[in-house]
Amino acid sequence: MQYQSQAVAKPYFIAAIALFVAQVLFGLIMGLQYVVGDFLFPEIPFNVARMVHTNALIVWLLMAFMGASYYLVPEEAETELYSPGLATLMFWVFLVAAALTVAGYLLLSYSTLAEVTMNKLLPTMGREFLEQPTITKIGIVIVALAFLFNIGMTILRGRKTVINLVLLMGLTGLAVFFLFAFYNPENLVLDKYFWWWVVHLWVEGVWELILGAILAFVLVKTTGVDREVIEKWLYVIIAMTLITGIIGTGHHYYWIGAPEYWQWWGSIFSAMEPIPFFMMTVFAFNIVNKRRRDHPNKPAMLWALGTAVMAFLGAGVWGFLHTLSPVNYYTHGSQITAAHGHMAFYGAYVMINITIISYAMPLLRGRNAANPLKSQVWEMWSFWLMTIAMVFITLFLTGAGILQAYLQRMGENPQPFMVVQEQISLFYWLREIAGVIFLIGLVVYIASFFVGQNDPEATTAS
Amino acid sequence: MTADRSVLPSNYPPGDLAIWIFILAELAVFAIFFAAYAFTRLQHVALFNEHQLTLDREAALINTLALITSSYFVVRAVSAIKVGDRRRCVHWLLAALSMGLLFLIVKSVEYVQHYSEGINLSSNIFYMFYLSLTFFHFMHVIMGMVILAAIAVMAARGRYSRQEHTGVESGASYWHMVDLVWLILFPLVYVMR
Amino acid sequence: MAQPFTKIVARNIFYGGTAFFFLLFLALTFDTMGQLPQRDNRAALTGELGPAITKGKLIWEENNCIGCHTLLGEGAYFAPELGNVYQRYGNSTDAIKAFIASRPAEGIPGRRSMPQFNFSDEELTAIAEFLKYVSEINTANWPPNIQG
Amino acid sequence: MKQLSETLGIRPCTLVYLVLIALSLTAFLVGRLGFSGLGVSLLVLFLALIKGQLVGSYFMGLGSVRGLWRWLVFIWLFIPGILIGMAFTLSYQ
Repeated sequence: MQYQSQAVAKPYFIAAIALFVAQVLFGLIMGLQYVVGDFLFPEIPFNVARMVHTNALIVWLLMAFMGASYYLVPEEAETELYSPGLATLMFWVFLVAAALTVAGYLLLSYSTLAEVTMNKLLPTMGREFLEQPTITKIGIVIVALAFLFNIGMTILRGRKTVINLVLLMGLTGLAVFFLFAFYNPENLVLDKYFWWWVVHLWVEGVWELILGAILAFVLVKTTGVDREVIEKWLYVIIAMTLITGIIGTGHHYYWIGAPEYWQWWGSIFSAMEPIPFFMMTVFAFNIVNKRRRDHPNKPAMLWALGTAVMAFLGAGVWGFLHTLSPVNYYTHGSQITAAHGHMAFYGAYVMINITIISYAMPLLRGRNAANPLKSQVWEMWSFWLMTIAMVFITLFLTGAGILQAYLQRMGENPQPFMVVQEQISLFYWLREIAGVIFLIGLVVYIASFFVGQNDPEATTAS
Repeated sequence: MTADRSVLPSNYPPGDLAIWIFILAELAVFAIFFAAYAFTRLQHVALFNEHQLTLDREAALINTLALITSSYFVVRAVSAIKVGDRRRCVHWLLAALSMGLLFLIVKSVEYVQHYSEGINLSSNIFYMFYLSLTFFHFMHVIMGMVILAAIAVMAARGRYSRQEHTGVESGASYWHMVDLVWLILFPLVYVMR
Repeated sequence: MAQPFTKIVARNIFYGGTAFFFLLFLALTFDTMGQLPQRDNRAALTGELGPAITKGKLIWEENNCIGCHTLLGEGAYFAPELGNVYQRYGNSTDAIKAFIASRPAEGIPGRRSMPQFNFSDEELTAIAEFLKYVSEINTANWPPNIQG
Repeated sequence: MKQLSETLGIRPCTLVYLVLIALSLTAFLVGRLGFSGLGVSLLVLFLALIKGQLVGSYFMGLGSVRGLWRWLVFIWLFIPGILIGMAFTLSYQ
């Protein structure tokens, strides 16, 4: 750690991992409800579990993005953070807001929560991923603005590297597009059309700038490859991302009432969306092969390469599987979508955040470069457990989805939704087992922070 | 050194690698669009043939000639900077830009005509393709002109020389790509039936 | 001689390409906004039942229906698609109302069950009218069949 | 000396330019005179591919490049060209 103020990143990372645990636990509850329909009913109905699952994901990813920014921006800018106090304050504001919101989900019925938070004044609740009460949304905007101000001022007064600029653009875009969460017209088609400006333009747009910047930072630090090389490829990759991804939004406009030309525009451009992910994979492996030194933090490197591969598989390949409109006609809103969602979020955003946590945490905990060997071994085990479990979750959901599309939408005698769900329950059981393995991986991951802490720090032979 | 390069085969195309990656991506999109046009037409031959006749072929011919000519002017601009003649380089670029402008004007007149007839992307599948392809290309002409204009300004300010003129070559390559796409688009959409 | 590849050109392509495609996206959005009135069944919103539909959408949102169901294919995949439920229930708002009102409060043993929301008749009507309005949006023939 | 080689360098491009103009006028006349039919369509397509190749080789300068880059425009023309040709041929079946 080169700057004192980088330390504010630590609570963000810890809270992020805690929320990650909550996310996975509620995921397991939902997974079980898929096959044991009355599990925890009516105490925790499926919709509540799902809200906690998805909202915890979003909040922990945002927390980790913020932690990553607080860690890497001062180091890149070569100056202390503009206001560490503000960063810490915002951490608590964000954490309390998130905790209160989750408590609201679990303790109150959703309609009561809507009433208590006066949703009727500015109705924004009850839309997928944007279930937070309006007041929480306003809180998110305030935290985001304070965060951007803090980061922006730091970058302004320090060295302006490409990594910092790309990160800042991504974070600014994140804040700007979130504003569409407040637009909720009574016209459902308009509602859905602009809802995607938050969701798609986040995950297939500006978030990828953040991903690219964090990945580039970790590669610069761990491989010692010339920054100039990494930065120009970063530009090319994010350029391709936005070139394909912005019009690629069209793949969400096929069946929600928008004009039918979106089927062509959306199909053509989103068919190209795997390209930037493929470039990222090739780029990451090339940089690692050209490394000038062997960094003692092996797990960080593993997570970085894992991100590049799994983002390509989850976002690129699994996205392409059902993005062409003639295919999507049968797979839209099926378990195929769930399969893609799981691997894409894990591969792109969960893994990049663990990458930066893996790189930064040993330094934040006062080590020179890396954890002791034993801790590293545990962490690498957790990598394989979680990643392989996620691959299987994805495969089982894909199997479920293919069968679902066939039985419910394509066969001779299309069958009702619930009848089909019964028939594919085997896949849901298998998915749940894979989910349990994922949880074990997560436990191993958390344990890796505690094992062998008194051992000497790992070093490389060179 | 410079002369060697024009005689001996080089390993790389003229211009910056980044612009070539961009060109590759653009060409891929257009290629998919062209194939999609051809195969969609297969299912609606009568409709495509009927509405193709409503297009203005004279305007398209003028535009074809304008783009080919501007491409040629850009070749002259590159060749001028290669011998270090900045002034002529700028003049050729301005000439190319004026041809680009001609294209934009002619195409805009066509669009105004369509608009007054109430034709839009949702009129039918032929107009969907016609408008999508030509408008996407239209935006590329604007983009190419912005690049050429930027290069002309930098050339005028003396940023390029006989030794270092990668920027001119990059812009030229992009502009030729815009021309190249139109060379296929024109017969495919306006002529072939 | 090596291929020139500079950060400045890469950066300019990023800025230029992003601006280009965002403008194109805005242009297509502009056209879409012009076309939506022919497709999105907005006449229903200004019609006699407009207030009921608006209220139905609010009830839909404030009970987090999207947390289990899909609507036009978007939402959770735990419970049936509702974009065409009006047609699936024989073009009857009453059938929709009856189904929602009859859910057992303690669920169905071993099976997925919709919670009992204790809606008033007026609220039930609002939801049913909202779902009817949704079912009349032009969705390019999606879903493929009545099962959703 | 260098001046001369550069002057020579432009001459093929000028020639190519004139050929491109001539081919464009041909394609236009085919449409204008109302010729139609599969043969005519494929001829127009073929002329367009030739034009594209000329632009690629001479204007873009790929003709004097070694390796895969040399074939970039050719491949780009070839694949859509085959597909378009196929689709038009099928439309006459």
